Amino acid sequence: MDIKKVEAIIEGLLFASGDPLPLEDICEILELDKKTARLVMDNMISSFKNSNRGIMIREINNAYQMCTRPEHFDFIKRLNEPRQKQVLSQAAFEVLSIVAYNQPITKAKIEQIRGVNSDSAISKLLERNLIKEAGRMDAPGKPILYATTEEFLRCFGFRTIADLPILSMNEVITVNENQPIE
Amino acid sequence: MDIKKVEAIIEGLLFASGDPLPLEDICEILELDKKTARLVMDNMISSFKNSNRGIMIREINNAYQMCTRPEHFDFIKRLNEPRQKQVLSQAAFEVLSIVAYNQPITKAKIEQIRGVNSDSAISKLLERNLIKEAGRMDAPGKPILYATTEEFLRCFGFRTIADLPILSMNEVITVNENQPIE
Amino acid sequence: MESALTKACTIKIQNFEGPFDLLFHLIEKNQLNIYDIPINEITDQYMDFLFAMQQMDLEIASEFLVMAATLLHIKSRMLLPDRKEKQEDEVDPREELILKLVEYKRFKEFSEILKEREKHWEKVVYKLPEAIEYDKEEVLLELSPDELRSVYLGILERNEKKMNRNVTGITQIIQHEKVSLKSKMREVLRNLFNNVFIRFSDLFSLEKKSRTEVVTGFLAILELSRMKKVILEQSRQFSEIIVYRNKDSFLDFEDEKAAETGGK
Repeated sequence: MDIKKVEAIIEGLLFASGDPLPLEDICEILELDKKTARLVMDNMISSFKNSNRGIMIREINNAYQMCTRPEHFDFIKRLNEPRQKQVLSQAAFEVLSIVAYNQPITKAKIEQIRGVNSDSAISKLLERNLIKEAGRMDAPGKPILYATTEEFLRCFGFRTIADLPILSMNEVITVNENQPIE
Repeated sequence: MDIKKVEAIIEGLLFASGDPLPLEDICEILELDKKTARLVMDNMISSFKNSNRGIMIREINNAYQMCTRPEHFDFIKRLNEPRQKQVLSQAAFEVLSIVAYNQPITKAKIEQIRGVNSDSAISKLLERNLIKEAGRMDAPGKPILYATTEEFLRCFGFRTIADLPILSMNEVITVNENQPIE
Repeated sequence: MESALTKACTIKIQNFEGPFDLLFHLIEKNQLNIYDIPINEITDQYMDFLFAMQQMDLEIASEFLVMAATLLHIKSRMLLPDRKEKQEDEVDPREELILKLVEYKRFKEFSEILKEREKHWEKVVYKLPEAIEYDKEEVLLELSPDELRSVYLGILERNEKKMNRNVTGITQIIQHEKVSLKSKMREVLRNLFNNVFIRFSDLFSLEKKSRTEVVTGFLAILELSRMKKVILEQSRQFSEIIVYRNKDSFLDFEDEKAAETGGK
């Protein structure tokens, strides 16, 4: 088998494999010795690179994988770009701020502060992993407590919860669990 | 952007997409007009073919998809688990042929042409996504109409339905849906 | 009854897709011209086949029996003695059957083409789409920590205002507010008369107005925008809504308004 054909078959193998393909597998499928296979692979890697193609071959731990070129990522990422930008609703954002400053907090308390039912906002935030369940409160009905997640910290660029902007003292209104719900 | 770069980006796009990538998407991502994009694609298809590479580009219904070359299948299939091949029955092939040339078509009409009940063949084809329901006929009982799918084009290597071989003229009989069903 | 044909066919008996398939097989086997089928011969062979099936205790599908009846019917019509006296343009009794057979043949042949094509194309392998991760958070990141703070303070302020009102004036259980869309539209326009643009929160915010008024105010700017009296702009989520007056049609409304108030 001439080298051109070997290269073509390897190209097909890497494409079909998707995952990194170990050198041993290439040797076995094409009945090549390791040394030859490695030479062929080195040659393919550089010829893919030099011909400025849209696909490149990378070696990872004695295995080979095809991938797109990093410099084309701005185009590639537009492939299945979500058309609808996912944004937080005003309600979700409000709930998030309440949880952030009062964690851990129950749903009843959140709703008391906002004055409206907040089921869907809470489930949206849970779904987006911005808040999480953080145990239960030792009170009748054992209500679930919510707290912010690491994802929350990451999204807002906080290192810890202590990084939350401080509310000036006269703005702090103590939230009281026993206050009647309007 | 020069043509080399456009081709490289398209190569990356097709690789990352996996599924057939519509011409419109290529136009949008690369800001090309349709005519230019089609020229580029035609050129890429033939240059992939001529350079005896291990990957080829297929056109299916105005979309483009990368795949391995059929002649390398003996090597490719050694990669992983053999694909379970679901063999189509003779009946299914006959129904498929009839649907291909007469779409959209009702079950009654298919059975009239074949002379036998075709329930199981039709449901097999639906299951394999080779035919699909394509609305209902404006006739008593509103019978379901069937048409072929993109999967059909893909499995049998047609670019569009217009690629179906023309049947010799003296044998062509117009199928008339309004003709009484025996 | 046992003929050579019967013997030959019994082996394949179950392979026929239907009566057309069987007839087609007989035509090919005997190398007959499909457009001029010797109906006697073909009917006999067809019947032989059915008898053979019967002898083997195979269930004969009703479609095969219907075809048998059709063949026998055609055969009898072909045998009618007065046939020659009929006009030339009389339809050949075989015609309908032949047309159907030809049509069936066409698709049967195409089936073979499909089989060949499938054999070729099932040898290509595709690749799964790349899972490209998009940071949905990218959008979120635009919301700065300060916004988190201001949203929270907004809620607290709102609550404080409500609480104060509740404490000082529990004179009625439900306060029915009369807020008309028209009056809010006028309020917006009145303010735009002296300013090129206004901020929505300058006119309507929960700190200054009731919830009903804010909602109605919002509806008012939407309505004015629809009427092309104003142009709305909001740079991103939760940010200030800027209301510009639309130079081209702004004054018309004043005319309308004048006419309207004049009429009252």
